[in-house]
Amino acid sequence: MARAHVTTTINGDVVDFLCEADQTLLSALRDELRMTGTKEGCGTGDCGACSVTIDGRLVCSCLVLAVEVEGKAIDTIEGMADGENLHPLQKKFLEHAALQCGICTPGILIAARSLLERNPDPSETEIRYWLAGNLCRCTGYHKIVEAVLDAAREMRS
Amino acid sequence: MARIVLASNLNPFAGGTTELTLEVDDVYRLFQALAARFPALEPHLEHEVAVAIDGEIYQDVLFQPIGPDSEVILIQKIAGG
Amino acid sequence: MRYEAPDTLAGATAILAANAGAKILAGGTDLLVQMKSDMADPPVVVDVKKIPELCRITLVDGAYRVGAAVTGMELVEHAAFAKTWPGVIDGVKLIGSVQIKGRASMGGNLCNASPAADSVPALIAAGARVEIVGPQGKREAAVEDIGIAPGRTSLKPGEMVVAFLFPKRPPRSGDAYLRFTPRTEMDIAVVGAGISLALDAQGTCTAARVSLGAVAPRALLVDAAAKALIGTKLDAAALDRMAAACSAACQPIDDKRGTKEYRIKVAAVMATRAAEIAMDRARKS
Amino acid sequence: MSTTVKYVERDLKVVGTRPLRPDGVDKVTGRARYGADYNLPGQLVGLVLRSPHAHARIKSIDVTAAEKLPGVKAVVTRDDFPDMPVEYAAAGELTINFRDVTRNMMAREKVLYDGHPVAAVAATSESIARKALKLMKVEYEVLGHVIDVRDAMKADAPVLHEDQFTVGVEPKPTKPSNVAKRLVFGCGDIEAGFKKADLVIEREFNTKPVHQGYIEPQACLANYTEDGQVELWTASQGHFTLRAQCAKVLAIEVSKIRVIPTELGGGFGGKNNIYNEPLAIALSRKSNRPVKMVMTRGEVFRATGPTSGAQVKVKMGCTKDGRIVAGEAELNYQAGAFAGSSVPMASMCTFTRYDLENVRVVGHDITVNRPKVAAYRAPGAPIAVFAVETIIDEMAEKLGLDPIDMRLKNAAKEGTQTYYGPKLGAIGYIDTLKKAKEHPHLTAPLGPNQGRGIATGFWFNIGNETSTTLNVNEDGTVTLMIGTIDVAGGSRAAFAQMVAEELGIPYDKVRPVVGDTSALGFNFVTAGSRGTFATGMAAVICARQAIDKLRERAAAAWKVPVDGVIWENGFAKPASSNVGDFEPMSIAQIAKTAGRTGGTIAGHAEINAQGAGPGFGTHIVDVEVDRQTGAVKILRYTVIQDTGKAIHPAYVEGQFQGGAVQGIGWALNEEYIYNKDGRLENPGFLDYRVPVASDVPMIDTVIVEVPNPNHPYGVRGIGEVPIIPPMAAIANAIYDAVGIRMQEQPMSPPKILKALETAAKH
Repeated sequence: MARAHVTTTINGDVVDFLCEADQTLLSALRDELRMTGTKEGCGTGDCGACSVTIDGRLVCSCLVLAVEVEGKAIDTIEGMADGENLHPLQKKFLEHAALQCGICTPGILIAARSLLERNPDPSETEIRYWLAGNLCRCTGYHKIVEAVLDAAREMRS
Repeated sequence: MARIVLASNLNPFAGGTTELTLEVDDVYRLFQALAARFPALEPHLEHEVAVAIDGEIYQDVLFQPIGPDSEVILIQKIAGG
Repeated sequence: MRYEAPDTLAGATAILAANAGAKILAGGTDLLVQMKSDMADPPVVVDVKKIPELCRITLVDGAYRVGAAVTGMELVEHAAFAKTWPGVIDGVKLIGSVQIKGRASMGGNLCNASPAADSVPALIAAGARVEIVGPQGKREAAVEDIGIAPGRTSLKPGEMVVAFLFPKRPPRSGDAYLRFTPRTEMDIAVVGAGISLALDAQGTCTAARVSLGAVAPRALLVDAAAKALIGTKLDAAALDRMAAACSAACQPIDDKRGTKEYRIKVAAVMATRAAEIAMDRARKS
Repeated sequence: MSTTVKYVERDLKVVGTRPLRPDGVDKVTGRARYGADYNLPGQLVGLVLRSPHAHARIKSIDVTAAEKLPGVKAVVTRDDFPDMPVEYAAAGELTINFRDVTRNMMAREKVLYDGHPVAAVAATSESIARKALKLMKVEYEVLGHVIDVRDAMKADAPVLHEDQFTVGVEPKPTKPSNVAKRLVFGCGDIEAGFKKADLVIEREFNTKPVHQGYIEPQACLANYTEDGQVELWTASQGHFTLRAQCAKVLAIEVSKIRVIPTELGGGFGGKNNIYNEPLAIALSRKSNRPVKMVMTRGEVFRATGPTSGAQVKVKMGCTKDGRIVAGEAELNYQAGAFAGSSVPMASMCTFTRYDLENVRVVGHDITVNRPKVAAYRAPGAPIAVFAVETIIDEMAEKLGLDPIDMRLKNAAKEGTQTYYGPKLGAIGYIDTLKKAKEHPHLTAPLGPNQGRGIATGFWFNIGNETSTTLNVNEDGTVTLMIGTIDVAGGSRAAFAQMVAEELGIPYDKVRPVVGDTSALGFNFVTAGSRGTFATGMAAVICARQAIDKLRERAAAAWKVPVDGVIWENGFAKPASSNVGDFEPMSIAQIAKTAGRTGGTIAGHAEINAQGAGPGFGTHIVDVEVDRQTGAVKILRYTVIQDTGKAIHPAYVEGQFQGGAVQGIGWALNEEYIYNKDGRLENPGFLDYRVPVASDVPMIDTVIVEVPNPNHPYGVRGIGEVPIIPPMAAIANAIYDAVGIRMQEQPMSPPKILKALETAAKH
């Protein structure tokens, strides 16, 4: 079957790619565009490792068809740092040792940024509930929550 | 003569023997001597057995010296996740 | 599989009518999982998110009309709607993670026809109706009449849900939805209970609707539970009668998510707690 | 010979601080490449056909239609792999038997569990590969199956292996059995011990298997070239053991396989074994194309190792004053489809926190129609400890003793004779109990339906085979090539810290890199909490060798004896004024001319590290029980553990916190659910419920440091212990809250509610 042509904006750059009609956005990012920073942990929306934003809305890219993003703006982990300047969340994750194996980290950073855009001063509970869709098996979440709290503090000041 | 103690999980392979003395100066010779005396124990020695020589545990260390008065305890090898 | 994204209702219904087995794609959070696990293999997927009627939240004469494809997060972030129908928001908030709600819609939650869908008991309790278009034109139906069994709806071939129509909210009314899951989030309801009620100036309950999820092949509207509340001051005895009616209405199954026995007991607990929240909201409204 | 480098106390500049991890920036920017992130030109997609049956004889496999499908480039089945004799080798958890390994990666005579691989295909796209799987025809004769150990031990149970006779039973049995092995550990006289007891408690506990739940599914990419060389990229805990296993089952020489380790997206013991790797190599060999294979989450749950579920019976006796006089246990552990559960390890740490005269532990390793178990963090220990620590809590309560005091009264210490053989060396168990007593958590107020529990854990820890190379680069920076996978805990940071400390140079001048199998000699898997201990020791040896060479070069430059040169803070200096008045030479100065003064300055260690220090921990947890739904909420949690020395305290805390939360998941909601046909009902993260962020509180940590005398910095392994106490601690807290003793895991809401109702009736 003929592949669909999709033009979209990824991390501010206009990008086009070909995909099959039933291919997911996650697969298009990873397999067509070789943007492998977005991870697949489950493929069913249960772990959040594939989190990206589409037009500013946090989603699991494994549950989006690639053909749906025609004309939309996608943000992935690869666009989070500004040149060599890490985003405050990235810096705080490093400082707080908020990552271990790191496979969930891109998804958690994208989700955490999305939270802070809406709520610059979240409580511990708000952070925990917002990140409930992002499984982490290594850290027990403690240092992740601390890093988000600290990044929020820094971003407010 | 070193005192050799077989932990209870290994007794069945040595006809119930729990303790013996052997003239051996390292683990390699110890295993050889044990295999000769207890053929049923031999298959377990290579991959399932560690030794504690005078209280220190050694795994996969064939040439570890055994002193003339050492106490050597054969134990289950240890691993983890 | 073919992907279609019509931008009019007529366009969508034409594709649906012409392609047996076509599936509607709103949020896709159920459909894509089914496709991946070979539980669905549709020849055509019809993306309805380009149809304006399905994506709008409007207020007409004090009554909300919410497009069937409005995402959960859009609804949660709609402060005025959330203030009017906090119980519906309770339910929508529980549809998966923030990521899932970034895509999932109430229309999909209803039409996927899972008896455990979190928004459905809340919508039933709220007395919401749905606007449907199909080959025979438009019609309306009560939310409780859509899902009929796991994975099956009463929609006829070619029909689709366009919007949810909420009644006008009377004064001193409140609603709530609570579910039980072993985890705090990211779980499927073992039992869900949605309650909407209205009080008179003296605090007597004048109207109530009680709905249960995950305790039968479809979400239930439990009239007996509502009757136990109406005319009372929502005292402990009334709540106990309501809870007993809820347990009596359950026809659950044993499955990996819970046992029959457990569901019957916890239905009463969830309904009681939801009623207390709804009461509190009604008194404060 | 073995290698041990003794501990020497000294002032530290880098060890014990919290620098950023070397792999950190790559991991926060999405640059870090994991198993599924590697691609080669022309690669094919490999998929596996799996058994839908729990137990069936394979009558025939017909793949001709699949092979004819355009885009299909290779299909492999059992016929593509040589059969293996019984031959044992060490993997992560105890030993593996190659006869079983080859049958687990691809079924031969029978399928033994839902998800057992039957065939594999490589095609030009995933959709073609999926179609090919549907075209394969496998004829099965379905056999009776057995899922639970209690059923598997019955005389008339369906037997998985007709050639399996229980080992460890005299006389040798004549009838095949699902009990692969019977082990007995013990000391003293158990009957005499119980006679001395004033209080005897006997209980039975049952647990379900739980999965390691790493977020990265198994993924690999194999490239078999026309000259018989293999490149394999894979995410594992040990690329050398993986190479050995692949070489064996494919009958390829070890030197022809080069395994390049990728970043590992979590393992916890579950990534010590081969699954898709040999299939990918075989498909690549057959298709002459690179083949990439990535498991789905469903495949991970159905076909990779969970830990054992078990039936555990424990009987303990103590005197009125709380002295435990006898401990007896029967541990019946699921091995999965092939023999080899964690029951030997579990048997050895059931009672090892205590100094007991009379112990008897009988372990049974039992095959059932489930995936072959794999190691999971302190393999087997949490289950046995759940039983023992719960009974101790009950004893303390019945005797009116404080549960920590009761443990202190019986606690193991240096010199304690274990019931499995050796005496314990310097350990910090008592220290963790004392810290628990002092901790403010222990006296914080509790509300209604809230309760507090404590429990403790022990793990042996290991050292083993390790190779490491250190090169001083021409600018004086240092590259450290290590062969143990950084399984997540930040071990690369710890190695760089130890090397920087030794050399007296800044942390960021040391770059640790995990080398592939061609870069170093053999390294055992990163398991058993050995990484920081063993590779840390090897790295220190490398650094000390390099220092000797740096001193030699300075001595030659100054024309003084080597003994006259000392190494201090990154500089060669005269040992005293008697040696002469020389300007100290920095590592950079010496390195700059190294090529012309004798060649690169390097250090090597190819060692078998011994002397791993056992680890002990004490956990305190507060819970609240919802009496109407049975839900348990974790309110507060504290982990106290002896680390020997925390090289990088932040990542030590991370291990404590992560292990505790895995233990919380195990205790409350994680379980494998099989239906009556023996099919797994919850092979996904939706219904296999690992804790999410909102399920748990902050996890307080207290690091205790009792140095391990057999490591230059006193390091003990730390990764295993934190998962051991949570189940028991939570059970004890539930009792404290609502008065019910839970003996079933998971302690999920329906079970708690039922227990509450049963208690109310009595």
